[in-house]
Amino acid sequence: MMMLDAKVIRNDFPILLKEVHRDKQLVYLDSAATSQKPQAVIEAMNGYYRNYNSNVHRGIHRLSEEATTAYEGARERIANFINAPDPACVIFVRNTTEALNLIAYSWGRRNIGAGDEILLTEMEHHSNIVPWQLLAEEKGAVVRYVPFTEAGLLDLPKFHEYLTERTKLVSFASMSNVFGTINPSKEIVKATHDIGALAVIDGAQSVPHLPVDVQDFDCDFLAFSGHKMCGPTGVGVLYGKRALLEEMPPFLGGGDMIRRVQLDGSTWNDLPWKFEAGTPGIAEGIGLGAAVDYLSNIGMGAIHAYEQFITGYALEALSEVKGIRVLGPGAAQKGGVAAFTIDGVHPHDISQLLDEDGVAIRAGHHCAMPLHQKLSIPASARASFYLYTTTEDIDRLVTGLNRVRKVFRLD
Amino acid sequence: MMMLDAKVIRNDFPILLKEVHRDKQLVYLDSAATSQKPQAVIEAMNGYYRNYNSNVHRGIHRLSEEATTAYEGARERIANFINAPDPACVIFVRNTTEALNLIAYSWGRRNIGAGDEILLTEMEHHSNIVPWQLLAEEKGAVVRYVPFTEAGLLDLPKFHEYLTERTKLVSFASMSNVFGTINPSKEIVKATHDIGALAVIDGAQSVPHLPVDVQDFDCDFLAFSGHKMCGPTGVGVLYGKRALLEEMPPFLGGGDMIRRVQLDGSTWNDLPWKFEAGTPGIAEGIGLGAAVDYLSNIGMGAIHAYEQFITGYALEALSEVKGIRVLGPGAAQKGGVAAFTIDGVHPHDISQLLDEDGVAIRAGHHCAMPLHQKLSIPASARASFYLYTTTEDIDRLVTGLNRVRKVFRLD
Amino acid sequence: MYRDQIIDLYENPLNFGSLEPSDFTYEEDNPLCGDVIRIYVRVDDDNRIADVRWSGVGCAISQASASLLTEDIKGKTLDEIKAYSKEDLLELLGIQLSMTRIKCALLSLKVLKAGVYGMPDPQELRK
Amino acid sequence: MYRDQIIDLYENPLNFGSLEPSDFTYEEDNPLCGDVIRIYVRVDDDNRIADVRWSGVGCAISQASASLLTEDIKGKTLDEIKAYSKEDLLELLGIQLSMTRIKCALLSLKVLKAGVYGMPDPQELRK
Ligand SMILES: Cc1ncc(COP(=O)(O)O)c(C=O)c1O
Ligand SMILES: Cc1ncc(COP(=O)(O)O)c(C=O)c1O
Repeated sequence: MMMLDAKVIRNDFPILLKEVHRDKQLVYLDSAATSQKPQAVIEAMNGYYRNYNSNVHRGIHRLSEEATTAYEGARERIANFINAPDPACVIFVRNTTEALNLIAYSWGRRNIGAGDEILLTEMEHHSNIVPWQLLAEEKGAVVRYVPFTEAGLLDLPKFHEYLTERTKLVSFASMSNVFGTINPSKEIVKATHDIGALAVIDGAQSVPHLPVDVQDFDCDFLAFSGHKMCGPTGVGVLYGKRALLEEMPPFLGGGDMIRRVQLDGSTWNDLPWKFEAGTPGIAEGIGLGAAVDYLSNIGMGAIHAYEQFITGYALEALSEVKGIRVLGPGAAQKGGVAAFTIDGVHPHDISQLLDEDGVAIRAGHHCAMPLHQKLSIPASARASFYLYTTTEDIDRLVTGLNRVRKVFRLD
Repeated sequence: MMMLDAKVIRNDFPILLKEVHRDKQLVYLDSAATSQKPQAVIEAMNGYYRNYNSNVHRGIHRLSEEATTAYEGARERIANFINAPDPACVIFVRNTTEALNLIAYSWGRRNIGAGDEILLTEMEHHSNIVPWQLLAEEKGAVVRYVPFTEAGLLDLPKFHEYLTERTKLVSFASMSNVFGTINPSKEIVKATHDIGALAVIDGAQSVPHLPVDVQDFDCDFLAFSGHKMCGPTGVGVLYGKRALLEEMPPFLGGGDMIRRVQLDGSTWNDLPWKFEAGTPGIAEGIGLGAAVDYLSNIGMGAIHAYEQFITGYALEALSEVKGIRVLGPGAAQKGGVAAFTIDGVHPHDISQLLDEDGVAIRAGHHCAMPLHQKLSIPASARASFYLYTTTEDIDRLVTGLNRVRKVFRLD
Repeated sequence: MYRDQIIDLYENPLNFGSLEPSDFTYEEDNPLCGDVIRIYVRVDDDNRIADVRWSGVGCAISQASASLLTEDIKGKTLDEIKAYSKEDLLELLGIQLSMTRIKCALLSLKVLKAGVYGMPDPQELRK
Repeated sequence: MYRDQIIDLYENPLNFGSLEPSDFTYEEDNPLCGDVIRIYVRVDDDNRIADVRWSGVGCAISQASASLLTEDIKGKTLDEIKAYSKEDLLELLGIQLSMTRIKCALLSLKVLKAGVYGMPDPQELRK
């Protein structure tokens, strides 16, 4: 496999040619929050709006058929992308957050009872915590959190210890958005199934960056967002095993998800539409289809390999910055994320000063307050990488950080 | 007020210049399903993706600030568009359907109990029926339906009769998507409030076509979809009175909607973000802002006036087609919708044959099965109009319908 | 798409009506368009279709397809019906159909197969 | 944005510490960034701020703003505090701030006002 050339790839992304600040080109190191979009994705949506914009599924005229074919075709390609056995298992939602809430409302309210346990980890994103807290509160269930180690890895012995016959559901990020830790999904799913519980994977960070195969993982559900994987905002995916989705009650009620509506009750449409109430994000689904084509053309293996290279390069370069502490494990166990703190400067101030140099990173808790609380830090700065991140980007980050130290008189 | 010139307006809509079928230009008469999008809306989203694509709210770098300003600015303009007292009362959702489900889940599950009544009408769209059926089933409440008259008008005496102290919620479309009937929103809301119930307006059809003023209507909630009002797919709005929204529990849990997450529980963000979990449809919100600008520039009064003209023209022209029956009231009480049947031809066949002529209408139950059941027809054909519909479009429809009669040997 | 034959069959359907008694009967609808088809089948001692009738309402495509299908299956064994494919029926219709309309065209076959496989009749279930 | 004065105040904050006893004290945080500020106020017989201290952690902007605010309000009456506007404080800071950072800059004022208006202390409530 030849390593991909990020410099060539950048030409696909109109925004990366932009000058943010006077004559400085954008160094975008915030892809874990949302990725940039290649021209092909923008054009796919424009094509829909300019050439065949129409509502889907119910129309007999040409535009509606074109739109339906494109929208359902996108679903098929997305199903292939994660190796789902059947496009009917791919439900379009707004984002990872909605996907997880859908599970909590539809599967959870029917299957979780008083005293049942839902097992999460301490490195979860709020979107994989709050829906379960709300569910547990309603049902009198208990949410437990598997801790992470000093190194920012999941504490696997503790995970196995916490997994008991009370556990009904395990939900975890296959890649952490702060540590970057790549968790052993297959092992976690297997152990979860061994005790008869369901396994949910929050793939918001993994699906954009690693090859993900739902049949290999054998997970019951997988949630991810289009906007983090070169796709548009406003669309995400819930994958679920067919048998589970079949028996789950609907989540949102309305047009398209019904088979028949009568005044005294209704019956539901087939999968996947049972879970897609109302006019869906049509342009967004089509855009995500184009994103998946774009990523597949390059190859997820190649993307992952490149990100390991760039992450290694970044960790090496950052280690030269005085007073820096990079959170999480070393490059080998981590995706393209480097969250860090610098003694004596608040992450907000780091981010603000870097912005003056045209370098975009994120500062805050990255929707992972429990992780930060555990580390006893109020916030961190985070640089995150993608297939278009170059070593020059990293160099500009490091130069910027050294300037931050200077402004704060730390040298 | 000068009447708007649909022929000039068409130049704003790239798709309307398209040739659908051989040399025939598109006659798009399916705007009640989804409207076409002006160039300004498409460009607003492209501008975001090409120039300042970034996640909102939490970033300190320039792109994130630009994106946040644009997204929140769109919210403000949308608030103005419906005369909401405060942008915090405008919650971005995916579509009308999600907005109505949000009310049912968040307000409904806390406030509706066994024996309580939810009052709808027989002309509702499935999206304003199924969420309430699901809620009623969960809570042991009762859904009742105000009938419509022969003329396709709401039976107001019946409405007042059905409104009792058991009624906790009244939810109705201010404009029907089949009859086109414009319901007397203010009167309905007032009577609803008089007995102490809440009033929800399904504005999916009215907000795109009529001036809507939530303070004048005094409704408690208003739901509408971007894609039907020149905006993108994947975005809609729930407006709610501030006091209600404040006391409602959150709907979806996750990033952005929280103030603080701890392992043992969480607290919520301020309005409107309390109800916007996860990364929102950023491009879509911005696109809807551009749509609202576009519509406001032309003026909703002018649009409504023009649609009354074109609807009158259409009803007149259609009445010349033999065997036709147009559903619903006359032009004076109706928005730009003409649903009809032709004796001896199934609506599907009508739509298919019109499509060969480049004329796009819709055939089916238009997500209003109860309405069709009441009329004892399995389906209807529906032509619907918008600010870009011309008298030529109507003429081509009528020519097409006469051809349908010929193919089906009805003459 | 609307060949004369389709319109002919829409005007003068084949095997339209009911069979009382029948060996099995089944009805289903396509709620999205409101098409409904019921099929009545009588089977002989060799498990062959001895007689068949259908009734229902719907578009020209679904109606013509019901006429063509019922005509084609007379004399076929139940096993042959089980092996009867969507393509067989679409070929019989002989017109190019879009995704939405294919559902109309295949409704009669769906009803027939469900009957053969002995599905509970949704009409009965509802009672 | 980072004028020397801001960095000076970040390194050497004014009125940093606590007052025991105080007439009122209040703490709040901005959970989005993890900034926390607690203010302690002593009031004299004329309802004027006799003494004030603050403690907390956060970014240079929130810290500098707390220093400047506490310095500015000494000797002011409680009514004057109530009338103290966001603009007053932002002017004192004298730098252009983006939306996100304005929240940092105004945290100290928010805490002070809540204290003056006698809000229940969230720290106390949590106990
Ligand atoms: C009256 C009415 N209500 C609700 C809806 C549902 O809108 P959406 O599909 O955008 O959720 C529609 C549109 O089809 C409608 O016409
Ligand atoms: C691990 C993880 N889970 C969930 C989410 C939520 O994704 P979204 O905001 O697209 O719903 C994110 C993104 O912020 C994430 O990184």
